[in-house]
Amino acid sequence: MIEKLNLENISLAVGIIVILIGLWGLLTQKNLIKIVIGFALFDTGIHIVMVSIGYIKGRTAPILDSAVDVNNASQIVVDPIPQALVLTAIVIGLGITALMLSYVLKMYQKRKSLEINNYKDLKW
Amino acid sequence: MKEDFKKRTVISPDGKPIEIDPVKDYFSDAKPKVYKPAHPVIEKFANWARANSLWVLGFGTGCGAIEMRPLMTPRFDAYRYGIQWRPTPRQSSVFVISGYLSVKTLKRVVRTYEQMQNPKFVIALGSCTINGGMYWDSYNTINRLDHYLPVDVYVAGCMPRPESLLTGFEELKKIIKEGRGEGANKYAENFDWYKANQKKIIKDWDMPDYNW
Amino acid sequence: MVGPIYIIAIALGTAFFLGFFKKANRTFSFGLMLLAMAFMTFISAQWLYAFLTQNQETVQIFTAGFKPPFSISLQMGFHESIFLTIINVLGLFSAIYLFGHLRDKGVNMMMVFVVLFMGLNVVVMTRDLFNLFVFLEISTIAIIGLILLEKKEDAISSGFKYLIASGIISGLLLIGIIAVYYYSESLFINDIIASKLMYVKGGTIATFLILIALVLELKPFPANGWALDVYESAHPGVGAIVSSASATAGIFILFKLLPAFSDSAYYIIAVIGTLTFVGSNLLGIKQNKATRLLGYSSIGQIGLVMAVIGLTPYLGDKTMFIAFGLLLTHILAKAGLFWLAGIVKSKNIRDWAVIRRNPHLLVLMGTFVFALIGFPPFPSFFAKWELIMQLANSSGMVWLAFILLGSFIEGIYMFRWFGYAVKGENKDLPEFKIHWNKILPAILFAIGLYAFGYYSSTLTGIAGKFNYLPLLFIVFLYAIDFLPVYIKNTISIAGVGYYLYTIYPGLEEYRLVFGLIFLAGGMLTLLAGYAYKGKRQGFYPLTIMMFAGLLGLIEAKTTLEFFFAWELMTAGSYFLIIRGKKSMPHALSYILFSVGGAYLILAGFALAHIDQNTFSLDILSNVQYYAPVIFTLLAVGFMTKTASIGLHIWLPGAHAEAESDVSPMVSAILLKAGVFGLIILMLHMGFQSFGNVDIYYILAWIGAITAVMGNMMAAFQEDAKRLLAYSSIGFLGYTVFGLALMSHLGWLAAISLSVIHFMFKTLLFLAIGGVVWRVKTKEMYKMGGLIKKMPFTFISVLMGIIVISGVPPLTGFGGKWILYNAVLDKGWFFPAAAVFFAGIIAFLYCFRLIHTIFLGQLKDEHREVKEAPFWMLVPQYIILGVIMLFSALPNSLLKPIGEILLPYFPDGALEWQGQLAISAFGYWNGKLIMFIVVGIFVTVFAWLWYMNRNAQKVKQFNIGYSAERPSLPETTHFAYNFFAPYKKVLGFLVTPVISNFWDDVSEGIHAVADKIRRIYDGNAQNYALHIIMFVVVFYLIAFGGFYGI
Amino acid sequence: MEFSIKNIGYALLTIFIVLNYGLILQGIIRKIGARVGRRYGIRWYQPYIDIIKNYAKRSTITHGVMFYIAPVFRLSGGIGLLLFMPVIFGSEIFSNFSFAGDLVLVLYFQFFGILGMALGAAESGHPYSAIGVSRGLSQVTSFELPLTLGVIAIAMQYQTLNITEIVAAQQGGFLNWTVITNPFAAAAMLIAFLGAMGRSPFDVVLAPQEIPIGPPTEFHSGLLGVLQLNRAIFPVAKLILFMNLLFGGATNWFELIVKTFFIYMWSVFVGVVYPRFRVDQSVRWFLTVPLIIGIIAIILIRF
Repeated sequence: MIEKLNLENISLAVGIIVILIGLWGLLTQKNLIKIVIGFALFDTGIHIVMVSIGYIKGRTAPILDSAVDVNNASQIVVDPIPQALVLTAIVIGLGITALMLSYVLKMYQKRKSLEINNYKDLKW
Repeated sequence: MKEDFKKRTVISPDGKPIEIDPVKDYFSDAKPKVYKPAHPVIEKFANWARANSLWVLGFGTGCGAIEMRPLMTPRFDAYRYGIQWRPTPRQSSVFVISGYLSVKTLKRVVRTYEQMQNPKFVIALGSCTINGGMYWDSYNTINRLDHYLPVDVYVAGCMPRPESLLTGFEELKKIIKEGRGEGANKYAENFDWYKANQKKIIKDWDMPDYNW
Repeated sequence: MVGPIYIIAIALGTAFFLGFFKKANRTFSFGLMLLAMAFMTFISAQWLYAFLTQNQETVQIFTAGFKPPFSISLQMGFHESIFLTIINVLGLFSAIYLFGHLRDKGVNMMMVFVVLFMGLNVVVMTRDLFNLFVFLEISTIAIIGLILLEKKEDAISSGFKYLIASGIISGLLLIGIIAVYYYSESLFINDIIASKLMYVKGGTIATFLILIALVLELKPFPANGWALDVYESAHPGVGAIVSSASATAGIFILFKLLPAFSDSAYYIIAVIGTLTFVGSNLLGIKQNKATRLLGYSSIGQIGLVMAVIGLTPYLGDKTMFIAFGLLLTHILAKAGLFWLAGIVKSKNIRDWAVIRRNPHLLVLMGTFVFALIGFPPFPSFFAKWELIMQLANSSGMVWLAFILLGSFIEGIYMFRWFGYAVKGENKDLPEFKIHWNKILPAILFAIGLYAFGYYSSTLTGIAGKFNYLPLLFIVFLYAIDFLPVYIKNTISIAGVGYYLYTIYPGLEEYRLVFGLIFLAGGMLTLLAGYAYKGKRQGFYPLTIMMFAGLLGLIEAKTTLEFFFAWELMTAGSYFLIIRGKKSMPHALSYILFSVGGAYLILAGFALAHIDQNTFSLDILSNVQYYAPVIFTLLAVGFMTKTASIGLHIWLPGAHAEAESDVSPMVSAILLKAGVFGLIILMLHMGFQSFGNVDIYYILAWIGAITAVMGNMMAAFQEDAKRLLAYSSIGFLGYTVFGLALMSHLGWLAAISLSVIHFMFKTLLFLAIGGVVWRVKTKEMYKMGGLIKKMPFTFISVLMGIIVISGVPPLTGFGGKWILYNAVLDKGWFFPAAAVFFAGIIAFLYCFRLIHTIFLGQLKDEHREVKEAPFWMLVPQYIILGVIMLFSALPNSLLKPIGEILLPYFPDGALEWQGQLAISAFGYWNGKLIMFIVVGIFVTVFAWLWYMNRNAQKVKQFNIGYSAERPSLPETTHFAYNFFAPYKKVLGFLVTPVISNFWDDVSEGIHAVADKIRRIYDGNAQNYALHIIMFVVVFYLIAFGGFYGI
Repeated sequence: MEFSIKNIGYALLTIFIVLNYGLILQGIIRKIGARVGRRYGIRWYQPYIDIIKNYAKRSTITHGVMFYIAPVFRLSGGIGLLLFMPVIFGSEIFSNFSFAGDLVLVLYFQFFGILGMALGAAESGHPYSAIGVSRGLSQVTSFELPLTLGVIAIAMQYQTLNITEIVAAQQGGFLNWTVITNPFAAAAMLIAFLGAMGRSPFDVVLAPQEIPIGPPTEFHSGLLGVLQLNRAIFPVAKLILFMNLLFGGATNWFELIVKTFFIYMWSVFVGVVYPRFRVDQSVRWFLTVPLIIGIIAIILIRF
């Protein structure tokens, strides 16, 4: 049990917990802003999960600088691809969050309400 | 009822208005015709058949109607004399008018009589048809039937018993056999006179002159 | 050749460049954008062309100079090129369609638009999983951006729902991607496929996540509420893009990644797809907002395509054909419908009646609707055909059933909608304007549907065999629709006549009989068309469509051709029926029964096709499995057309409300198609039984009960045309009974009755049609005494009813006589007694028909009515001539039919001695009877006439009326509820049990749909919850049952 | 057999005999009815006089062509029915045109007159005519069902629809008559026969006072005369049909007269005993008891 409790697993668990918190917020909060925050948390959790999956025990960040020698970089850095992916994902997540917020803004402008239950005109 | 016989305008399916004059459009306005008897030999035979096949239309205008029914019963049994009852004027040859005629019923009697086919015979039953009887000065009955229709046989009495009626039928048979039963032709020949008399009594004349 | 990478380059460049034109000339910006879209289209089309014609190899494009997995790679293969072309063409036309919109909203929207299509292009081409994710997100963001830029309130709230939903989905996808990467250590799709992840521990869940995310992108039922809201509220142009372009890309992703999943993924996809197809369509039937309706339909159609992909194991190498056929139809038709929705601007489907102000729009709408349902000649027809055939062939019966069910339900709301458009009340509705840029794409897409339909038919191999000449004739008639009636009528008659002339030598046996009924009958009834004035827009193409279908049936050599023709005929007759005045609900029930019947026929053909390598109709005589089931399916299918009891409720309304000369077409001619189908079926399949139960005995009873009930209903009708319609039901009952006897005489009776029914029903419907034409009412009790106004029509009706009632000497008696002999031969006395009882009941309605209309009292309004139009009388009298001929010389009709039947039923044929027919039981000499009867009649008449030559003619009120006189013709005409005492006794038989049953079924379905659709309560969070629950449920199903582990 | 000019002569002879027999039968039956009612009743030759009288009427009116043609239809129907049957078994002369068609022809030809009469009656425009026709047709349809069942049973029994052969099969003593050999079919048909004869209790069609004799209410003079001729011929034709089917036919006129008289008496007996049924009552009745008997007849013949 204890040996499982290493860094990657902890971060993985944290990531999943953050995802769940985010989902909880997304599904239960009635305030549009809070929903967006929930989504942001959900997104962040996913990023954490991604990073922790790419982690290889005892290695360093995949940044070629003085600490990492180019020649043996592949032995001492963690897998760089998840990191790259996360960066992209963060950008996209940002985009979506921004779009959400602009939507919230528009919605508020139109109806002066942040209550999600007020936006149920379309149904069935 | 009466409104139904006034002129009216209806819209045809094409949307055009049409004038309807019910009395003219729905009733034939032809005059009655005089039908000459056929060759005497044939006519004699025909008259024999007519006399022995008296199809009676009973018109129960007055109290006399009650005297007609017993003729069908076992007691009087008029069938054995070739007298039978028909429910429609079209098929009847003898018109039995049983009693006084009010102005209202006269109209019906005239109409019915005219709907019967030539040759046709009329038996007038009871004194009222002869001179009005006890109603002779009534405001609402006619006095003498043969001013309005050609009557072949009058059966007097108030009321005459069924036996008298049977006698009347026998009399009628004799008349027919002798070729004197030409009431229908007489009516046609003197049509204007009869109509004038009828119209004198019937004020609201709202039918064609001759009811085919 | 321009490299595919330039698509991205151009799109990005244009988007970037457009930014400089912020405030400048918007039209110019739009032109630039359009140019970019056109160039993108050109590139993809060019590749497609290369793949199609020049044996082009699939090309891999590597970016940044590395090979995968170290770089992102794009692939341009045959499938990619097809999808790209579709997407880009759609983009191009969407852009054209949105011209005004984009120009008004400005450059920002144009940029987003271009980016959207760039995203979709990359999604199709990329071979890198993460890149796929990125561009999927980009296109999603772009769509949501488009919605946002519209600045409409409800659109915005729906966009927000979309955002939430797509956020969750992309989260799932992202986790899936990283997990896949974790196990396969590559993002290159080819590597992932090669690594066979699902067999690696933990890899299953990774692929499951990807799979479920991709499926969720396709808006599966019921996790799709957000999509519906978007469809409903977005600009229809955007809706078209979401429905068509995004969905196309989504399908392609699924298709692309399919090899990466385990085989059981197929199963999951198929289940979800089918569930979506049925579920979404079911919920759609309660919908009355057009765009949302289209949303339901879109989701359903994509579900169907998904199902097809999932059913690959069943479909084998036909999958691509089927999927493309369905997808292409969906894209073209759905985009077209969304665009029409943008033009018409009516929210409620009831208000779509406004579309008829421009009939050509209606033609477009009809094209799209019929394409969606899968009518010929559209690609979906061929795709559905192959789908069903393959499913049956590989024992996918449950799938088959559900897919047909879903299609049927879709038909319900689609045809209802179309019905409102064709027949709804269109006064007081707002005007709409048509801009060329809005209508052009829809027209081109409609043309595309036809073109691809033809192309599909060449792929299935019937193009060469099927006769497209009539279809071209339809197009020609549509083109000359502006001409006056008499020209078009002449051309139509000439066309039908010419066709009859050309095919006549090739027709044999019963095909000849029915060919003559269909085509010669068609020409006859068309003659009545000369009575019409003006243009009669749309009538002739539709009529010819029906006749084209009918003659297709005659010419069909294969099941596919037969079904093609069957559907064509159904469509044509539907249009003809819906032309009638109050025929909207009746046309709907007609088309639904027809479509339902057609699906049964389809299923029957499919089952018959199992283990047979040809589509020839002969496969029916060589059925390998399920023979009784096939027989039942086909028989029930055909009996929807013969309107047998239980399936008849569409008929009375449809025939009664149709136009005067359409009624004979749909009644006298069209119903024979069902008889023809039954004949083919019975000839090929022979005796069938379920265990000990002889199906034919059941059929005989069905025929008998149909006959009794049809005639009984007819006797109690007040509406003349309805009466005739019920009479048709009854008469077809005799025919079905005769066929069910399966003996020489039974068939002789059935086929000769079919011919006779054609004649007298044409006669009567035309005659009554002529009366209705003049008096403008169908209620019999409102007519009366018309004999004096319409003596010629009266004579036709008189002859017609004498034929119906089977009284000698006219030809109807022949049918009765043969039927008697056939029954004695066969021994099924109880159904036979019912049939003869029905024959007697026919007297009731026959008399009523002629009495209430022609005899009795003439009404005020009809005093100046004229005889029916000359051209209505012409066909009637031609038929009368034929009837008299057949009556006097019965062997001229019966002998050839008997000879046709000899090869099939050699025993029990009639022996002919001149006109004397001798059977095992009796004999009958039609000519002699005719002479004797006419002789007696003429003698008596002459004598009576001599006797009464001087009769006084009187008028209608000169009747002995109990010393009174009639007052009004209305109160003197005994007509209403004519058989009141009869009704008192037997009225319980005609309580509309069957109509009520179908009403209840329909109401039940609607109620269920209404209940279920309440889950779409409009709350974004609930929608999100649906998605999560969907994932959980499918996770449980997948890992609890059959997926991988 | 081929048609030859002789046949016309034979046919006229048959019609003549049957007409006279029919008229006398009518008179006698009415006389019998009167005697049941304790009257003397009409003279036996009264029907002759009535017909002569009607032809001797001088005037006629017409409501239109169909009104005129109806009696023609009616009489043609009666004469045709008669001529399509073999009247005397074994006699070429009195088999008339039975070679033109079989039992089915005879069954359906009955309707020729009914239909024509209904049309003519309706043409008169009289509502009572139409009411009468409505009643008549309702009744016809209902008794036709047991009749059909009976006919099918008989045709099955003798394996033929040829009336001559059916009669031939019944020769050789009354034990061979259908009424003995196939009692249920005979019962069903004889009950239907009551309806076909239109006597009480099934005579509401012609209710004299309620709807003045129904369909023919407007007919008169010569037109009525034609109908009267038919009323003499048509019942006899029907009697001959039932005689042929159920009672072994007749080999000479005497046998025919005896048999048909007693068959007629069956309906007369019922008629003088039972009061009138309303139409709905008679329809209901025909579709219960006789129908069940008919079904039993079929079941018996089938198994």
